[in-house]
Amino acid sequence: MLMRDEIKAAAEAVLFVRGEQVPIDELVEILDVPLLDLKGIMQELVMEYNEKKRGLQIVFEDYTYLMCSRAEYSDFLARMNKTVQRRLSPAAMETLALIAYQQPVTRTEIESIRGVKSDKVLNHLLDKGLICEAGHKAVLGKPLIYATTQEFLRIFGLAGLKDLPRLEEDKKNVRQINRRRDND
Amino acid sequence: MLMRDEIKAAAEAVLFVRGEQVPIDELVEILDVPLLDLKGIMQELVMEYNEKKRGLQIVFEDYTYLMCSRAEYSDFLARMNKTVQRRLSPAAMETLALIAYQQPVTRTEIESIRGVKSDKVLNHLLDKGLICEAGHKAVLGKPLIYATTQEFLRIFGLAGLKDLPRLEEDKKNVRQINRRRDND
Amino acid sequence: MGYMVDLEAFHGPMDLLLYLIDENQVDIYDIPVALLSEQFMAYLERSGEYQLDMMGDFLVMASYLLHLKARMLLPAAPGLEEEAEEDPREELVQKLQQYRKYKEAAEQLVNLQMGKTKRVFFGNRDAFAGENEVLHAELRLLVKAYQAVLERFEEEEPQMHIPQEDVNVHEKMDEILQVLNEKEGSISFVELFARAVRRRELLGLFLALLELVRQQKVAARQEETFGDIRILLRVGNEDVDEG
Repeated sequence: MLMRDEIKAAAEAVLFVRGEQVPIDELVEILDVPLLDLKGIMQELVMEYNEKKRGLQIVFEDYTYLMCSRAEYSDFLARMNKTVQRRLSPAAMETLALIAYQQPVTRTEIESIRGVKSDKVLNHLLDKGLICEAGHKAVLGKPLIYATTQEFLRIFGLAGLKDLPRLEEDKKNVRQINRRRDND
Repeated sequence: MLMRDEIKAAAEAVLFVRGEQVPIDELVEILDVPLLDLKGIMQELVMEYNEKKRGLQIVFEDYTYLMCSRAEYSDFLARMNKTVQRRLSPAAMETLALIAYQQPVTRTEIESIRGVKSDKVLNHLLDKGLICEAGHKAVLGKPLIYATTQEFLRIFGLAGLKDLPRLEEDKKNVRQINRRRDND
Repeated sequence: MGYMVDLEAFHGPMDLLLYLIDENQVDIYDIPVALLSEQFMAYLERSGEYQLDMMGDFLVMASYLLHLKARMLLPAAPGLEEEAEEDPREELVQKLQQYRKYKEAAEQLVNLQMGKTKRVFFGNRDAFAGENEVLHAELRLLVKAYQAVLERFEEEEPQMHIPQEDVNVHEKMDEILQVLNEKEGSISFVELFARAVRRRELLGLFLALLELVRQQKVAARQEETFGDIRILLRVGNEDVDEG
């Protein structure tokens, strides 16, 4: 069994690493401390953070604990000009690549090549402004067609779509895909 | 101008939100405090964290500050994190270890130690953001050199490169070879 | 010993060599080169399907071992007995130890990753990424993703499998001599083996090369350990000059 101070320290570490709201039940499980004991200990910890006017605080709400920065220091945080680099998920990258090379393309076409449902990943790419809806295909059902945007060209450093690197096997594959599409 | 305690609190907030190593120059800019003053204040802050045996610590290395969990609590955190860990292939791990300990290092140097072509595995590590190209070696042909990234430190739980586990020195081995030869 | 060996289990020739040293319980400072090179070759011959591009690395090591074996058989030059004679195996021992060091380091890193040894954890930076985020966009990754999805798509198509016929070593010997004549008597090891499409063919080509070296019809020169090897056509007893 851990000492009171150790439990506090371990709870700090857990909340720090998670950086999101952690339900009290989960904390009970991770730290292996009975619920009632933990509640009391966490109350003390929250108060310690508040008394010392630290840069961080622990907020208890809806049976969850959240470690976050204190509102007083939000100005500094806004001043951080350092940008965070985000990577696209493999699924998003793959879908984006398909659209880039095969545009304009419908969702059904994308899904038939990827072999998986792609509505969520398409919405994600739309939100990021990397693709846009570019009208409707003139076939039964008039499905939406997707294309890449200026933003896409900008972040990948392309002057235009014709600057996309050509693949050796590209032509053959496109033919194959078209064939498959016709068969569907 | 901020009070000493306010500067500490603001620095805490910044390090917390960034969740990675923050160069001291950047901290000077964000907090608008002269470098020498900031160094002293941060030294105090680091000590305060250490004295109280908290769950978090601030580590100063290579002119950067990093807020991270304390190693004592790694058991709780490892248990919690289990589901998100992805394993690298043995070949990738071996190459990554080589780069970590020998950096900066060229592809030819890596291949001469591993005895196998390593371009694919290097690309894989680059894609994962675990290594980066860190300039060119000043020798004939100016080959690219590779180094590990912040992401590497994050994934393997190191506050800095000096925390890499100690390896058995090969000096001892060389001595052994010489001794043996003399005996023959 | 009719079982197939999974060469894929070894991430390179050094790894296989270390395995053989452990398996035979021999001293790394006194490697029985003849025995190990024999076993090493046996592994290559018995191995199942293997990535072609890595097979080349195994063959480079095999040829190095054979070269080492030959040097060990040479009698010590007379008159040099007073000087401490260099053990031809020394370089290999050092390389193996260096390699083993990083192999062990890799295990330690895995322990750190899994939290089996004490480690720190960074904060969750994903929780706070706000307006300041930029997408890490690299054209190379986009192209790679496209190639990967197309490959996956192609795999679903039924594919023809061409049955493999066995490879004749004598044919391969003729082939090497012919290539050497076309290339004015000199070709790099890597270039020569890049011609082979299948694993069996690679091995046949390698055995053919060994036989040609034995018959002194060609010579193999290696500038540095584990470096590329140049195959040279021998005319009479003279090496063809490079360049």
